Amino acid sequence: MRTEIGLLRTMLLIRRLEAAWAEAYARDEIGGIPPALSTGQEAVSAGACAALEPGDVVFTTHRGQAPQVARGLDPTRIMAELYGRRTGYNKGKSYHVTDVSRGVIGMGGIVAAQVPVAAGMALAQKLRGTDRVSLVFFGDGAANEGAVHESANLAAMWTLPLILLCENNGYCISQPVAVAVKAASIADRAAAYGLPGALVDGNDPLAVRDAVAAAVARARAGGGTTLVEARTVRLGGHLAHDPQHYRSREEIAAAWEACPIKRFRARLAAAGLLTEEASARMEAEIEAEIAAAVEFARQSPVPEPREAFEDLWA
Amino acid sequence: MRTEIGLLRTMLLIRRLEAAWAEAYARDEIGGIPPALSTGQEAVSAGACAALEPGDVVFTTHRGQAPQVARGLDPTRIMAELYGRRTGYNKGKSYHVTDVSRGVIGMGGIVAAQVPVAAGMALAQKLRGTDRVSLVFFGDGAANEGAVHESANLAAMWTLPLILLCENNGYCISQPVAVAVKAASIADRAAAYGLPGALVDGNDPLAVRDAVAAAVARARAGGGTTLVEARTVRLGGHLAHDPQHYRSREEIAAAWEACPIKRFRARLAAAGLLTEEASARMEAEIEAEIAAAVEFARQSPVPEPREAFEDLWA
Amino acid sequence: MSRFDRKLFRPGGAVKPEEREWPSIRGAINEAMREEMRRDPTVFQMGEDIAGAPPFGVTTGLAAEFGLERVRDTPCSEVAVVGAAVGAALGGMRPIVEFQFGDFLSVAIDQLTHQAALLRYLTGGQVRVPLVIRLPCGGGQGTGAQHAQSLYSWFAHAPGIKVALPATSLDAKGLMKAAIRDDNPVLFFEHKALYRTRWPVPPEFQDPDHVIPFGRAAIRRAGDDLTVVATLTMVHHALAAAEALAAEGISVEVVDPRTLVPLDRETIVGSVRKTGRLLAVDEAYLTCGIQGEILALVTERAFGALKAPPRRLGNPGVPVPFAPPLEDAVLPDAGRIAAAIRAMVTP
Amino acid sequence: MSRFDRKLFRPGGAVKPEEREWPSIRGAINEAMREEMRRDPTVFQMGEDIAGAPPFGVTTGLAAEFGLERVRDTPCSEVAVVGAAVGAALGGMRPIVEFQFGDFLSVAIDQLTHQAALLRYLTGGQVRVPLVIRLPCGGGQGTGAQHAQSLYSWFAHAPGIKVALPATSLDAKGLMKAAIRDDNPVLFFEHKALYRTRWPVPPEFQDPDHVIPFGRAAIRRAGDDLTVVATLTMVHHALAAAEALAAEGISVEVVDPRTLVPLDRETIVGSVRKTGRLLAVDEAYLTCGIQGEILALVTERAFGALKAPPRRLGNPGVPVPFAPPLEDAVLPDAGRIAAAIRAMVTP
Ligand SMILES: Cc1ncc(C[n+]2csc(CCOP(=O)(O)OP(=O)(O)O)c2C)c(N)n1
Ligand SMILES: Cc1ncc(C[n+]2csc(CCOP(=O)(O)OP(=O)(O)O)c2C)c(N)n1
Ligand SMILES: [Mg+2]
Ligand SMILES: [Mg+2]
Repeated sequence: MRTEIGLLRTMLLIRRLEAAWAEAYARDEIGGIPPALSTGQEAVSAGACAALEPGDVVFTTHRGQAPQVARGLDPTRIMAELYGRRTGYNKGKSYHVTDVSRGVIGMGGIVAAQVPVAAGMALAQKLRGTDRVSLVFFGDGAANEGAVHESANLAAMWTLPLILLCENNGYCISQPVAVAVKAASIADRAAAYGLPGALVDGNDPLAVRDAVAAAVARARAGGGTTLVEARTVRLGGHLAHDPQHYRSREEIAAAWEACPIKRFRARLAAAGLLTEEASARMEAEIEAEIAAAVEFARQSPVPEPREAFEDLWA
Repeated sequence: MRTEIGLLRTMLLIRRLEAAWAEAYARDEIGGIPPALSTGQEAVSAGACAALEPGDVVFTTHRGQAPQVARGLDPTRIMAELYGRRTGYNKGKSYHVTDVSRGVIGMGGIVAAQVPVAAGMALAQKLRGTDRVSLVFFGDGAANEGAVHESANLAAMWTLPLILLCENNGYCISQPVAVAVKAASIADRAAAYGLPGALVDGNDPLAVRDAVAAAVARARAGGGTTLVEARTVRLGGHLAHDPQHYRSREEIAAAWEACPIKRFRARLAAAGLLTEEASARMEAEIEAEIAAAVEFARQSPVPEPREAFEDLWA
Repeated sequence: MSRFDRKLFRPGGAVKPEEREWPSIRGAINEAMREEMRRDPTVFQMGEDIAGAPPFGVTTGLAAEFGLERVRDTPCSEVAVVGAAVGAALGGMRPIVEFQFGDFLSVAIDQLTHQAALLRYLTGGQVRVPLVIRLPCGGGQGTGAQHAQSLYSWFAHAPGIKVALPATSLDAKGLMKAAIRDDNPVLFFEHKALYRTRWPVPPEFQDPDHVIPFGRAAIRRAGDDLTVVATLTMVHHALAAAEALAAEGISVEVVDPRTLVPLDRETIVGSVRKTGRLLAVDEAYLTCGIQGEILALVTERAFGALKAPPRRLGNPGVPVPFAPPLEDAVLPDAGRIAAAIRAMVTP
Repeated sequence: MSRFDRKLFRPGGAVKPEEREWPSIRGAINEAMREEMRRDPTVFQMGEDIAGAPPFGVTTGLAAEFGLERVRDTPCSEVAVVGAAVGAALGGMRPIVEFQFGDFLSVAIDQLTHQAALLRYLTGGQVRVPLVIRLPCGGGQGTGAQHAQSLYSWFAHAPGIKVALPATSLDAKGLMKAAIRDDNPVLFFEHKALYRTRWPVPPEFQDPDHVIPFGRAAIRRAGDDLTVVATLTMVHHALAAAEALAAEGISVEVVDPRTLVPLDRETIVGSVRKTGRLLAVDEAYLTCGIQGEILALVTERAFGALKAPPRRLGNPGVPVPFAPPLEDAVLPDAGRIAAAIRAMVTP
């Protein structure tokens, strides 16, 4: 999915899969914590994952569906997991979807906890003599956790093949990033560890892809860790049920104007890379794919009670 | 102890008190973890505490005797605590000496744990409408703990009257700071939080005092937190029994050349502020004071077993 | 029990007519904090989104009344926040800290068990550390393994920390007031499934000085054949089981300790001396959990009174899984409690 | 017991002639790690000063043999280091992490209990997390409240973590080898007062494949009147007490579980079925501690065999204080064990 069209397709697939998830939650077909959607942030995952290769490993957050889709995971098994079915990737044990075979480790229960774990995976990649890299997503809120500080410093010391990808969507739940981060940028914090830092437009999938590709190339070449901050905008609430009383209507309306899908689609159309017809076909395909995923999930069996006692010990 | 002579006296008192402690440990009169001495680092505590006033609160580390002495705590009760006697400040419960009345909170069991606690004290000072400040010591090693990152960021957000005093003595036990910190300085990390940072010669008590005084003035005036890095040199081992196999003889010899007491005494003598005679008198007084402290500690009773069950609950 | 539906994040349905006058547990906690903040200017709050978007609504309205200095939204920096609470307490304030899910305390345990809990002791009694940490806990809502635990047994193990577990609205208010007025660190565990539940209260609920002292268990139902010791939702599951068993001629006493530290050993042991049988039930993991503690306590002190081996129910030692059938498989409920009791009283 | 003198940081005295051939516990752990690192290139180490200035000397010589890539000095960043171990384990390595004092795990609990321990389960069995965390523990050396605890009960409570507690040189080596070869997270608690102690070993000690499987208790001394269950130093205190009591005609069986997770319930319960009396002793804090767990386990399963109420000894719930008379007041020892046993067997 490295082509422009591929990037757009990925972004649309994320948007549609997540919308279907939110609808299923609204219909009470899915329980638990309301969906954490990446609406408006699709360009970050699409762009970042386009810079990776098989064998590279991605660590996700609580807002994890976007990188799962961008890494090519199967929407039917993602949806089945969100429905809590035994056909889901994690057999209904956790909605933080993991697919080891495609290099996606689903974390996200504890904010920032994935960051040191990703550093460890990068250490293993290095110790085992591979040229594979690890990429870890974390939010602007997570950036204020001690785990990020310690991991960035360790990664710098040990020249680990790691990309610290801060997906700055402007909010930590209800707290604006400007309240919680007094530095000019989170990317600037890289200097505190002697690391290179890059600030990139997270609503432009090509810019994200290129910035991450540069970091990946450095890491593969033994140059170590890069901190990339991708600035994007959370278009919806923190979770799907969040009424966002802390945000003005104007702010939300302005954010929708900058919707990365809208923008990228217009750009591709203007460049003559996407016809109306091709666009409609793509949407129809995605629609069908997601409908099938929802149907698969609905038809899948729920786990048996005894399965609760499986998979704890290796 | 704000005068030059006062600073020298404080530095000598620290050196001599700690030497007596180490001797007592070597004689097996004191047990537990071997002494963590501030030998070579006396100028940091002497200078920093000279910039403070009553009502300000200092939080110490595992290397805590220097600020205790510099804040004017009673050597007899410090020594009694180190001897594990019930006449010690903490009644023999912990050798991390606390004297609330003089604004010294002894922490140090857990590296960096005092930093968030100091931020909280600064918050209380602010919420209660005082113009008092908190100053927290932490080492270069501690600087890599997540607790420091989180606290610095919180202090910046809330404009807390806090001085983050990083006492960089070149080592975290056996690990040189250059291995563990890839940034040019720890003071540089202040920028990551939008805080002012200052780098100061930690072997010059006047330079430390002035840098801390500027930070204190800013904090009292409502200007918030400053990160001050004082560069000094640990002349001995991490703990008194450390053979320092990881350090060359040359390095240690060179460090002794820069001994802050030697340097400051020479400076005062050259400036005509200290005669041979006055110096000798000061040393003799200190000698007597410390001898009395050791004697007091030795004569003091050990705690009764039942005291182990007191002081847990308020 | 229909009371504990899986609707934590969904709009609440209409309140049943008979419950209209009853306060909810969430409301009771809110009320207690509001009254204490009015009463004592040193009480203040810190937590993620507690002013901007109150999680579970427990702090709703407090920022409006007391302002953002006393109801402080924090960044996602739990070590700094718990540490700041410790320091503020040393400095004469009475902080209340909210965690969105109690499980997240995992990242800041040191500040609690090694700093807040020990500083008074280590300084030979020179300081006090009055603080309250509010920890939403418990499973049954599909929130997943790191958002559904009941970890109080850990904090009963470590010295220097009081632990409260309110199961009714009256207790929620009275215990919270006691917690805020206490000069020691207190963990206040709030079961998420209880937040919206409503319970009848006596008139003293309105009294701003009605405090429920720590260390006094409540006998929720008197009985003769067996004592169930349970906390939080399990109190209500046990009561439902007791009701069902009464029809079968089995008389069950239900004891709710209300605080684990201090623990009202006398009431628990006294009850078992009377009934001769003990079942300890909790959502906590079983191994080294509060259930085993109660078994050990009773067998040490009332061995001679026991007519049957004591038993315990709890999470048998697996993470709390996401899918409802899996989650139900690892948590006790009224049915399992009733089954265990039947097996114990039937010779 | 003179064996456990307060000399942790002082040069060791001359080795007693009869002990010259016996390996120390410290040496046994070192040997196990060395052999496993030779055997398996994926085994590597991380910890503060483990290469540059090995704390307590347990890693001495390993950096020289295996180099600084496989014996990595870390910064003072425990969350990153434990997390890095989790990630490295996911990536096919077998990390061993040393804490200088096990208490410091307090700052990195989340990475252990919510990440290392849960990832396999939460991913539906897709990953393995083979890692060993070495935790020097225990009191009696005047090291102070945050350097002297025995917190394994916490980790027996939380799911997904194995827990080993070696009391002899043979066990230290064999259990460490089992820990390294295990595909799950293992906490390896090493009592500081045991490091320099030396214990006789059978010839299989030398066999690089002599592994002591987890979940098998050792009966350290056979007896008829009472079972003591004890770990680490308390095993030796219990043996000393048993020896003293033998002279008084009291026959004590001493059971050392060796691992708490998995726990050899059969051997413990079997022993009490035989003796009819149980005393559980440990340095752990009593409330919700491993001692109470053993009492609960035995009363549930062997109630009918009990001739007297079971008892437990441990830290009654205060921080471990600095001054020796205070520290001695809070920890069990041979004298207290003997006194408890006498009271239990004397009707
Ligand atoms: C340690 C911890 N603290 C708090 C939370 C609650 N929480 C879940 S998501 C979230 C927001 C994090 O913000 P950010 O990192 O910016 O990610 P975003 O939600 O914006 O994608 C928080 C605070 C948690 N899960 N873990
Ligand atoms: C959380 C934690 N990790 C590790 C230790 C062990 N430790 C005690 S002192 C020390 C060195 C800290 O170095 P630094 O902060 O530079 O202080 P210095 O000893 O140089 O004064 C370490 C690692 C500890 N006490 N707490
Ligand atoms: Mg965000
Ligand atoms: Mg240092």
